Amino acid sequence: MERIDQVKGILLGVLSLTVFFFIWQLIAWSLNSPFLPGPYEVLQAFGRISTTGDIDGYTLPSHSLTSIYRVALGFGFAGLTAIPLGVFMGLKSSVRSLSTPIIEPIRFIPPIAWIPLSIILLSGLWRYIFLIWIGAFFPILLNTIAGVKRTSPVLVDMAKTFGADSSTITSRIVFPSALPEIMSGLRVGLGVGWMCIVAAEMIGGDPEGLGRLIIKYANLLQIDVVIVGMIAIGIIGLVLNYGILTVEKRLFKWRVEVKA
Amino acid sequence: MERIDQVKGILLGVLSLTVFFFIWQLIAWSLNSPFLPGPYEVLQAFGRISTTGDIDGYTLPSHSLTSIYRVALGFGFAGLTAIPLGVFMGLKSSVRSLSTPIIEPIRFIPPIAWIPLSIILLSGLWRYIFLIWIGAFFPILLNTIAGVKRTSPVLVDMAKTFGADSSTITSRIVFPSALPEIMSGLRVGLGVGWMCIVAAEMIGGDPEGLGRLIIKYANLLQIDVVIVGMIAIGIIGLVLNYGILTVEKRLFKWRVEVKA
Amino acid sequence: GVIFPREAETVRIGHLTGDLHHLALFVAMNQGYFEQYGLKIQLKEYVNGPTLMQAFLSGELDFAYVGAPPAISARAKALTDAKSHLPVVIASVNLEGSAIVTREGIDTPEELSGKNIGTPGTGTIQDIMLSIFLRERNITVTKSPMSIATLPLEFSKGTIDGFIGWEPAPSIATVQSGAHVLLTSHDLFPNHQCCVLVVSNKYLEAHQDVVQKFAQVHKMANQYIANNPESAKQIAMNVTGHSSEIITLALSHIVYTSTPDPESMKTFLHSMIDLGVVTTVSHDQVDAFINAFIDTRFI
Amino acid sequence: MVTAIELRSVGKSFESGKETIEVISDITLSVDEGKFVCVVGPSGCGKTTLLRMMCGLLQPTSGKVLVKGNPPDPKKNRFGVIFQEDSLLPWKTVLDNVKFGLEVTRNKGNTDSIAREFITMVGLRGFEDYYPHQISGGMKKRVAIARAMAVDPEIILMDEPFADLDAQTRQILQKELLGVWSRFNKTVIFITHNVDEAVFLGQDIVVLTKRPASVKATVNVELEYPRARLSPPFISYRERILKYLQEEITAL
Amino acid sequence: MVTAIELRSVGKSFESGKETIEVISDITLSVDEGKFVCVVGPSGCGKTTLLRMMCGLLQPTSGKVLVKGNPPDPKKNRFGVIFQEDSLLPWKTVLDNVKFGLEVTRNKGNTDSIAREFITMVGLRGFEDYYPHQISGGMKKRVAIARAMAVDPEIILMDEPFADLDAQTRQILQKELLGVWSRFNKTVIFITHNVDEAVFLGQDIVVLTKRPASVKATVNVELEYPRARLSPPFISYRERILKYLQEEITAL
Ligand SMILES: Nc1ncnc2c1ncn2[C@@H]1O[C@H](COP(=O)(O)OP(=O)(O)OP(=O)(O)O)[C@@H](O)[C@H]1O
Ligand SMILES: Nc1ncnc2c1ncn2[C@@H]1O[C@H](COP(=O)(O)OP(=O)(O)OP(=O)(O)O)[C@@H](O)[C@H]1O
Ligand SMILES: [Mg+2]
Ligand SMILES: [Mg+2]
Repeated sequence: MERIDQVKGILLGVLSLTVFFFIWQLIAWSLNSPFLPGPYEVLQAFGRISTTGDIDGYTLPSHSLTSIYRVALGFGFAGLTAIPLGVFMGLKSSVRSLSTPIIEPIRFIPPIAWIPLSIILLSGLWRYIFLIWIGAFFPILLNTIAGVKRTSPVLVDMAKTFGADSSTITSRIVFPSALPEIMSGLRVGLGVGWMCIVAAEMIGGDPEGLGRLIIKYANLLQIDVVIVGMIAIGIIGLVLNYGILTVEKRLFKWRVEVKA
Repeated sequence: MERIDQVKGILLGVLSLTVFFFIWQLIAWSLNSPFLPGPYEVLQAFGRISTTGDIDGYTLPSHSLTSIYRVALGFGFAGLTAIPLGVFMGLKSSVRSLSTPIIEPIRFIPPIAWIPLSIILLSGLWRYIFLIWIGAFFPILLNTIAGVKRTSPVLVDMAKTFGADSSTITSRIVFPSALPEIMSGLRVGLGVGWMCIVAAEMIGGDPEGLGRLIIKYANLLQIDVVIVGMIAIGIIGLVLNYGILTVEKRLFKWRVEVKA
Repeated sequence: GVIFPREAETVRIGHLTGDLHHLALFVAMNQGYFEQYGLKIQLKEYVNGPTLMQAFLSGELDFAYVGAPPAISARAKALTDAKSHLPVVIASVNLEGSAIVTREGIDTPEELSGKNIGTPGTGTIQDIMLSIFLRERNITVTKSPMSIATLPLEFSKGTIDGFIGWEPAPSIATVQSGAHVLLTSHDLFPNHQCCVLVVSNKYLEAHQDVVQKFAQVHKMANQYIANNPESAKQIAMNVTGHSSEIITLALSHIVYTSTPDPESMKTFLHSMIDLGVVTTVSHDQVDAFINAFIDTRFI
Repeated sequence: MVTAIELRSVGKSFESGKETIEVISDITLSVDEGKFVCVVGPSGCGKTTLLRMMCGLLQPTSGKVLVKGNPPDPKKNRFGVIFQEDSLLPWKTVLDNVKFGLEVTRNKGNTDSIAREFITMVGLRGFEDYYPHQISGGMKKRVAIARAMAVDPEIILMDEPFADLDAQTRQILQKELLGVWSRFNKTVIFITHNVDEAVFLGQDIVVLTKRPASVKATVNVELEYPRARLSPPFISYRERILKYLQEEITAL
Repeated sequence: MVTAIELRSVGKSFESGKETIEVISDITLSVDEGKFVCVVGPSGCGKTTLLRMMCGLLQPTSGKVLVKGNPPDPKKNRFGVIFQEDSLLPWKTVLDNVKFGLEVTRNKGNTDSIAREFITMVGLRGFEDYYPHQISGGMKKRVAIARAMAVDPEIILMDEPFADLDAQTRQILQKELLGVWSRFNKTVIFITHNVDEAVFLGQDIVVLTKRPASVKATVNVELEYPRARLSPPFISYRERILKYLQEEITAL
């Protein structure tokens, strides 16, 4: 039964994608603009870039891996900084009220707006890491704080009556209890961080990376390759998101909500 | 009592901002780099840009208003398209399964990645609208769908037994019941849309807008003004967010959750 | 005004960020030539030539000061598209005016091999000239495309070993960060056409009179630069905010002239076809293409 | 007497995936106008399904459901349905909730004063401007009843309306319901789990078998209203119906 | 006899904003080792506050709380506290929940086998690998009891542990608790709302006044275990305590 639904879902998906590509092709034909390639041209460009590479010789897989590597580093740093800070801020309301006036305006500054500062203060890989970090940091931080604040005080009291010290309470009660929120913060943060890759790579510096690929071919006015890059970014983002979702479902079997 | 807490909160906020600016000033002094202005220089730049304007003569308020106007239009379009589509998709599961394979990869394509296509296919105000629209659209859409799906079937059946037709049910049951989710989608969407303003304005063209201000002065390597622009974006984003939050709280007095 | 309502007589002019090649534009504004001819102008600034040309094609600009190669590749790409605004060259802006600067230890072109060299973006005239040069010498480098303002900065931080860029970027690096000029664009390609003044073909059809006036303004401005080097230099310093030392050095690399040079544009186009940057024009179409591209009636 | 609701060998099954669940096997039943009929049956036997077919929310798989001779259609018939679940609109006040039914049925009269009248009738005067989350479960049920009654329904269908309430509130509402019914003389179908409630309220009591439901028995309760719960005939009716039900439950 | 817990004119008040709420006015009390003491009092009088002071979660505002002669300190004394609320870690299985207390108290023995022993003792053998959301409320309480007992506590403090449970489960757990207590002979402080429960369980029953709490009376229940709930002396103890409470509640 579930099987049938799955197959049906896949068939429907294929059908709608087919229709989508068909309409796109029709529009491309009717406009006949050199700047709006149809799906067939994009497919050709995809094949070309995947195998023989771009104008500098880098292939699509190598662009993708480069971007994934950068995002992984920036995201890793975001996790390593935001989770401990979030736990700390969640535990101490005084730290929270002290840092809110600083953090709140900063979190509404888009990552791209940090580009000029990052160009001046950082270079090389660190700049990518910084720009992705700044995108991923706040979702993780805010979710961690929320998760920590939602820790049931009874559980903390329970541990205290067994003589647990505060580091035990943090690691064995507060952290596991906040973990579902932290994970969903990580998921959102990874999504945002991934979306910062184009911003991070548009500054330039290196010829590799999906964002760079897009900008390179936008400058060459070869929109088919630009679309290849966009689709690659969209699909990788999707896959990363579902990856974490799957981990969440595995990890939090004990949560009734996740099961439902 | 609440008064005292408020005053205390404000004092703490002022204190922490003071410490923050003080540390920043210390770092700026010790590094003594022409590219890392201290808060005092930024304040001076703020005064200069606010009153006499930038190199092209546009003042900070006029930059801000221009950006707000563009975001308002893009955000307005996002609301006008995403809410009806979201209600429709929320009501029809077949539409949902047909459109998911198209929408899911697209929503992970960052707004900046649309810049090349938007430059070629659109111009002037429409390009700003499009880039902000694409940022704000998905949060509104996904929240609207979630809200509609969460409509209690009993309420729908109740309306049906009074002979309500489907348009009445949509407008009088489904829509109001999904409104809290729609509003929070609007809030998130406005935040994202606002954060797209730098991306939208970085292409260049018009000399006005906060994003343009940042990029203009980044090219001139005058980082003090860049920071003025960043702070303006951060604070306006914050204010917009709290504005919608306040509206939400007013509107949804009937929701016990919002009150708590 | 918030949305920039477009009045009929206002001409929209695109130019590049901090580009001294466009000194004629700043001189014309400074000297009030546009007002003199009854032209109201609106300036629009872009990070590099390709980006400017994308906006140009979509009809966002009437005139533009831009490098010849981006204009050529945009025209080549959009030639078959009736809706696009095709660029037509009505005057030259300058010849030469770019340079490769490098750090100590890179003193011959051969020593570029394997180094990290910045460019102001894929498809810019500098990028293309560098590619041509490297191909001829059979040298490979890692190209680092970035915005023009970033090039001297990254050089000073040591992220790149050198770069090619339009003036005053090479002179900034020379004066501020101890770079030295490895090759000027004169060495790469003597007397090559650099920036051109283009007008949209649609605009040209509708407003020949305005185009005529604009060309006149442009010619006057270039003459002014030739006749008053000191005050032109002052204008350049005011516009860019750079020191006299940088500007003097930069201006010494630029040749301001209003007469376009079709031959060097043909050479560019041949090379761009070879590089794969232009895919819609073949070698035997180059002459016809460039002849249609240039309209010398107004100069 | 005129027949208000007629079920002619009605059957209903649901498809869920590959499986087909037969919920109602074959029910034939006719309810005269003005009658108060209670329906009891084991949990999950199909009572709610039956009620949903009576007001046109579900279509029978076989057989016919007729309301005044035609298939039920809420756009033509006027139903007053009280669901077991909370069916108040949480974003509307008590007054606006009661007005909702009136507005939807395109009642052109003064909806405001009609609504207020029925709010008074269910004893909620003074609570007009409260939101549902500010009133108790028993008060919510009263609002639902006021909303259903306000549209002047031909038929009132109630699905275990008092199941969630405590015993005291429950008995008060039962009495009030009988009062309203005797005053307006509507046809009432009242579904319940609770045998005591059924005997206290119903003129006829339809006992359903376990799923797939059919009619196990129809009991005519010949007692005057108001009925005394501790009187011997009341208890004997109760025992009789409980016995029918017990047979069904042990047969599960 | 050794005194396990001693309260010397203990007072406690809370600051909330500008206001100061006095919750406990003056309580002097001493509990001998091995005793089963029940504490009853009107709702909100400060029973939980009292218990939290006994295990060191709260400090008294005035007076002294002493456990074996020293201020209570969970790092030195071993407490077994059973909270009214569900205090199981939802991300741990039953076994790991029971092991939690052992691990925290740095019990170096074989925590696994000790935990399994106590799980068996509370009748949950076979449920070791279940998560809290998969078991019923009564089973959760048993797990909490097993966890508290497993650390071999000197003092067991229970805060209305059976309040949420249905009557039947409640009575079973009461009997089991008495069994455990008589076997291990621990000191137990048992807080409850329920007078029946207090008389069934306690050797001494401390009745508190309404807030701010002080000791209204201490009743020594001289009945053998197991006590019969319907026996006349049981009922008379109940009535007596109920009377004390009634006085406090009407005085509210
Ligand atoms: N839409 C549906 N799809 C599939 N099965 C359904 C559907 N609606 C009801 N059922 C099944 O039909 C059976 C009867 O449901 P119904 O709600 O009518 O019972 P009920 O007698 O009202 O039960 P209760 O006393 O619990 O209210 C149940 O087993 C239920 O699972
Ligand atoms: N941390 C606190 N801050 C302020 N007031 C408190 C605090 N803890 C408890 N109180 C107040 O102290 C009073 C007694 O609370 P406590 O929980 O001890 O009562 P209780 O007797 O356990 O009540 P119940 O029978 O409902 O469990 C209550 O009125 C409560 O509002
Ligand atoms: Mg039912
Ligand atoms: Mg308590």
